[in-house]
Amino acid sequence: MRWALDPEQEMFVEAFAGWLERCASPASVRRWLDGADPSEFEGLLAAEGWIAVGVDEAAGGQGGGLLELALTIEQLARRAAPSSAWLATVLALPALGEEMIETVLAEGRFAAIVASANDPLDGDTSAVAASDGALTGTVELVLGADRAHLLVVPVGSDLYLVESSAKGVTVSPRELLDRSRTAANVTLADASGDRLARDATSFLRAASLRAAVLAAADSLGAATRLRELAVEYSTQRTQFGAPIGSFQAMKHAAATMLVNEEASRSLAYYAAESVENELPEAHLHAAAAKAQVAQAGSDTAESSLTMHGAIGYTWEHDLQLLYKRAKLDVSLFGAPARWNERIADDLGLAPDN
Amino acid sequence: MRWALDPEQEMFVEAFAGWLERCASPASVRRWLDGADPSEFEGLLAAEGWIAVGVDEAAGGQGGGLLELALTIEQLARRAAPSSAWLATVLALPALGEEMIETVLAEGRFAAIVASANDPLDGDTSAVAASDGALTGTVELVLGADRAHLLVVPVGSDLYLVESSAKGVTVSPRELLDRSRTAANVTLADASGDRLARDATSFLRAASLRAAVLAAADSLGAATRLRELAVEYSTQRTQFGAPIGSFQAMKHAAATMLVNEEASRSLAYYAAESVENELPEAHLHAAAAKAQVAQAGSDTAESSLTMHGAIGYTWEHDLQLLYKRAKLDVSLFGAPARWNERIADDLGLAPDN
Amino acid sequence: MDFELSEDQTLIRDAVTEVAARFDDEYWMNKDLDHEFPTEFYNAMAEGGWLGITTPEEFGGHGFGITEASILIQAVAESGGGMNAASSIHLSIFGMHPVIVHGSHEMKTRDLPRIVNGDLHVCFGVTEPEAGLDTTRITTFAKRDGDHYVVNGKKVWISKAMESEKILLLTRTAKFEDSPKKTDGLTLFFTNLNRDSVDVRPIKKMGRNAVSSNELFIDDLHIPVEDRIGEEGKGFKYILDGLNPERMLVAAEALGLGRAALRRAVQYGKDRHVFGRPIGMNQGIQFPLAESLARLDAAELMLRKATWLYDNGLPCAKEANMAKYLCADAGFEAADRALQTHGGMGYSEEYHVARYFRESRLLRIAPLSQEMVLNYIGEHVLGLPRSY
Amino acid sequence: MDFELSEDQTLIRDAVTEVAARFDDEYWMNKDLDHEFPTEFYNAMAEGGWLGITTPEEFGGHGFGITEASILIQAVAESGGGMNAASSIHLSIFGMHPVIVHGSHEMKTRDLPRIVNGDLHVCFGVTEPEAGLDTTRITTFAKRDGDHYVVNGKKVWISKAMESEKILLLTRTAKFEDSPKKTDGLTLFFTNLNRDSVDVRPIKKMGRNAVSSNELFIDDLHIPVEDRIGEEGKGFKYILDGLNPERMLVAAEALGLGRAALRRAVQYGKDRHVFGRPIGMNQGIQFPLAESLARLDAAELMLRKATWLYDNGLPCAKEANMAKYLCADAGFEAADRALQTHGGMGYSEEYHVARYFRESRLLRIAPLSQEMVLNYIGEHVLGLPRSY
Repeated sequence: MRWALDPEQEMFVEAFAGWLERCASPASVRRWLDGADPSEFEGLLAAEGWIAVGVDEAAGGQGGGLLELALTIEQLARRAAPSSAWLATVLALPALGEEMIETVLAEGRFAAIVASANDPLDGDTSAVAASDGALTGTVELVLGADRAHLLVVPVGSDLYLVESSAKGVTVSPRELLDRSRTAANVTLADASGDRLARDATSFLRAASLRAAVLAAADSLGAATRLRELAVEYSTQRTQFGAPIGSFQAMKHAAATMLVNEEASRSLAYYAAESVENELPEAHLHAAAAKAQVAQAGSDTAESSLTMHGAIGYTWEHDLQLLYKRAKLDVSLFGAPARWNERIADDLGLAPDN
Repeated sequence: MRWALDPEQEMFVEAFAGWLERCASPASVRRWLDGADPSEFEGLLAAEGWIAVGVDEAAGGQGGGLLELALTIEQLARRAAPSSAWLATVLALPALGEEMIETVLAEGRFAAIVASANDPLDGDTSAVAASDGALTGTVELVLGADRAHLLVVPVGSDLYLVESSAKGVTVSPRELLDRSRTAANVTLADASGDRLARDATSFLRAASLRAAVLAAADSLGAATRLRELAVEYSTQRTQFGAPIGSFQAMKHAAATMLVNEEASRSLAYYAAESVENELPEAHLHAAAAKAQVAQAGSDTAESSLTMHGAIGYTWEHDLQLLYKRAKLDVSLFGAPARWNERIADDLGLAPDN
Repeated sequence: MDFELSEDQTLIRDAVTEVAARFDDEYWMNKDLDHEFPTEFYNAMAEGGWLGITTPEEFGGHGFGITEASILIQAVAESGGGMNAASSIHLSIFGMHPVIVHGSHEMKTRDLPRIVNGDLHVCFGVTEPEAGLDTTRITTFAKRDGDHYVVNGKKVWISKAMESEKILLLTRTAKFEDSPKKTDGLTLFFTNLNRDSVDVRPIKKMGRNAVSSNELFIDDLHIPVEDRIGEEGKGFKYILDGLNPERMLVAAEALGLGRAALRRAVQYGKDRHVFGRPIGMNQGIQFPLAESLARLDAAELMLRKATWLYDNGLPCAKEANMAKYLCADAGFEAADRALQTHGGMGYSEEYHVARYFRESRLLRIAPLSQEMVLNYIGEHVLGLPRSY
Repeated sequence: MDFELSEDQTLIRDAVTEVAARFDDEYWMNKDLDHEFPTEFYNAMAEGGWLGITTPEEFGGHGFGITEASILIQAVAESGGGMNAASSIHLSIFGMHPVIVHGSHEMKTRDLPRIVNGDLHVCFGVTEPEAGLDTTRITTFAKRDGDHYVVNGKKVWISKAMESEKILLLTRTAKFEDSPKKTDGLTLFFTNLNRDSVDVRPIKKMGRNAVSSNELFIDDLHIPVEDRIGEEGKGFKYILDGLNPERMLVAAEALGLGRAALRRAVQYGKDRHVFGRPIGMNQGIQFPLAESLARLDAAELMLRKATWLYDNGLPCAKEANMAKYLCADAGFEAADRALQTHGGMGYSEEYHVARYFRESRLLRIAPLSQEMVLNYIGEHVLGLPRSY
């Protein structure tokens, strides 16, 4: 039984964190977010191969599985770095054949699954209809669609690949409170698409679990940084003649953050491996990670803001970036309530009254 | 990485569950609990060697580690079976030498660490003083002390072994709402004890982590059964012309129980292995398991009772046994707040104001 | 607006508190453990004239409203008597409402003065195992036979039936499927709980053990026509009248229980020293207790508003439901925190907070679950579609 | 007891609601995004005479109490204007209290009518970066020099300073360490916010962006003696007077915001259909909204009690603190649930509930954290030892 990351994974985290330290300084992140233009960073992620993590080496990837992807997004979130292009692409790639993946990666292009980021990715697939390879329909709030060159469009039990620059494709960006992620509405009007070989149902099922795990890992990364900021602040700030970290309520809050973080790490990594290895209860593990880790991240965000007081509410403080990131992760790819509905169905309870 | 119990562990669980099925029927459990006399069951546990789980084969044990102990108590809790003698003994045994352990097991005797079950076991050790091997002092609410033949008494940084039948030893049982566990106040008045070779500090430190993990596993077992009962009931009971399981609030409650249970299982088992292998962050894993699993178990108890309505409040229904068990597990060996204090200290926050 | 209690209300609260204080926590603990009706307490309340607080003066009572009744029952629960104390007198306090409003003059003259003086114990026979929360689904049937009815059926969760001479009994005189509206065909009686025809079996339960909860097996119970309340088939309507006041009384009980628990927790927080300082100095202990006080106080204001509306003849269903929800919630939370303040030790039979905890947990389930209150608010106040 | 609003109060609520309704959510969204003071709204309130609701009639106001002021500010927030609307007029509504009670007749004659007619914008300069919640620790110093004071120091979180002509400024005229009691030596002024001596720098923040929050760097600001309020060294006492009403107003704002969020969530729950039925039919959506309504209503009752006590000259600190806690809590919870009702989409700038959420979160931190309220209740109401 392996109770820590293996040395290769540790080296990977170290390398990626080091790279982020150099290439995604707080000032740069600010610039990308405030300017609403993450393309510089996205380009770097692609050019340096970080987007090829989790892809087989045979397909031009870096190898590794869902756990490595989780480790990647955890680090991205920790810095509130722009992540939609990366996340959308790693979720969409498995829909493509090996050869195509290799091409996409080589060209530094991004992809996205055309499904609402509000729901588990394997929801309703009837929004878009196909007629002789011409696709028509609208899907709202697609994560990273505004960044994607390629759109993977579910149509019933089929998948189509559509160039986002193709005729009949309209991508309308949406404004999220969390500026480190972007989303858009995608409207297809007789847009031409190529039918892919993969079955939509099984692909989306797997994608929904992978997405849940990655949203959890994202929340974990944000929570880690939120905890660090809070602890740091509480040792420095004094009130009533004592560092605020000496007040019991603050101590409990800080300890609870850390305990939640440890629990979240176990849950998120375990779920990553469970989904990767297709364990029979992988869907429960993914749902548990999504629900509990994202909730813990949201709680940590609240606690960290409370510990900071008004200073945490300022625009200049990094806390707000992480706060919003952790909050979005709760609903990203399906709020806990949505996952609960599916699990309830599995439990053999009666259908809705 | 091992993502399920290994075959040997699975066989162990199966064997123990089967044994409980035969030897601890619901009717028998009722008899032991209502009669406040668990000795029949305790005798069986000892006679059949279940109390030797987690003890090296060299010392006459069955082998296995903390994970196997966690699996054992999970099954015990699932049936609300009397567990104090077993739990107190497996926690106390490591204080004794191999030879002594072998003797204790062979004779079917029970032991207990004389420390308050309200707190982490490595708390204050100044309640009892020693003078020439004669011990004096009182410790309240010692789990299983009323069942123990041997008392392991911390005195400063030393450990003493005291026969509970010795002169000067008074053991006064306390009544707990949860009748499947028992506790007692232990008063020593010039009671003679043998100093043990083990250092109290390191022993209690390890014992406190083991105890936290086992309390978590206990809660997990109770929660599993509480979930099963709730789901079963909700498919049978109708209200307003429909099975109550068709109401959305019930579905969400049931799904949340299951998700919590999966998360709890990961956390508890992971913590068991972490503590067993003395990982650097084992104390965080134990604290996380204690806090989160016991809280989830308590939440499941509330939900299950809510789903049952008034029937769950009756004495005849097994729910009340499991409800009380899950509730006690929250404070057993230290409520989350107590563990948080320690973790806050580790975080480098200022001492209490 | 005016947030002050009237002089009468203050007097009632203080006087009842004084009577209840004669029965300490030990008394209630022992009654609970022994499953024994608190006769001494009941008699003291009767002697003080408190059982007739809402009974009209012409029948020996004080003729006060639900405001005063709720103040009384809260004080009783808050004394530490909790649900055992409250349930022993609950029905006498306001349960006779259908009799007072719809009963015959003979019935009122015969029975009400005996309720006021404590001589007549009564219970309320509505709930049935299969009907659950949906009262119209009861099946206990009263078949008219000349000058009497013959009743057969089964009731469950009938508080104090063991100790009661009479029962307010809801039956069907027309089957559910034969009734034009599902609320039609129900008929209410106030009659002797004749043990020859009714087998009363107490249900053992987790808490509130001084007052029995019972199953009733009714086998050819003969009820004279004159024991019928009002018209045949109108029973549901008569019961409905009392629904909101019932919620208010339950709210008051939950509130009193929560305050009793909080009081003990605060005292323990001051008295118990660890590492040389009172544990109440810890924010981890202090903050939850402070918050509980705020929630109890707010819930009490909602209760006061509800009773004020009712006593002034104004619509009060929204406030009655909210009061039940908020008081049951705040009361349980306070009891839970009191338990935690006492450490795991609070979870021991020896401590009174464990009793408060068990009792306050019951109030979130019965007589009306919190979820049903939320259903009501969601549907009837927020105007959202019915969800069940 | 009496739970009905007076005729005046109902009129005020309805009339203010009518004025505020002229400014829709789009208006507020744009003001918020553009970081632009809501001048049109402010002027409409001034024209309606609402800025003088608590100003004595002799100075052009209505002379109402904090009850009416809180009803007004709640209606303003509840309209959807939220904290942007409330903060634009907050100080005019009740902030002049120290001037009204302790100011010279000249000051009152000169300034109050201009506040009522909207001509004079004011801000409140108390908080400092190093002092935090402990006001006595401020260090901005006013040194007497003949007929004026020379002031130096730094203030932070001064709402509306950008837009204000005058400031109510708290200073020290004796250092903390030289003062016999820590509350001594503080002096309050009402004076021009002279930009030559005060550098006002807005702080960018997560929400409530239509009204600025500012840092003030005060460098040799000369204040004439006649701009001093009351006596030298008594400033803390004058501020203290206003503490409870301030809490009540903040509570009212939080409450209004919560109701605005709940209204939107309920509407969305009715309008939004998934799988052919409104999402509000789901108990997972409906129950949390129903519970939020109950909590908002209960918090409102506590607020009403607090303002009633204050207006009747009765002690009200307990209720003022509880009202702040309960309203801020229920308001944030409602906003959070509204967001969840809207799905993740609620977490988009395009939806107004996201604005409510950001604003209501602020009210749990400032001007007084929830934790400080719990400290107050724990120590001063429950009688537990001080924990910090």
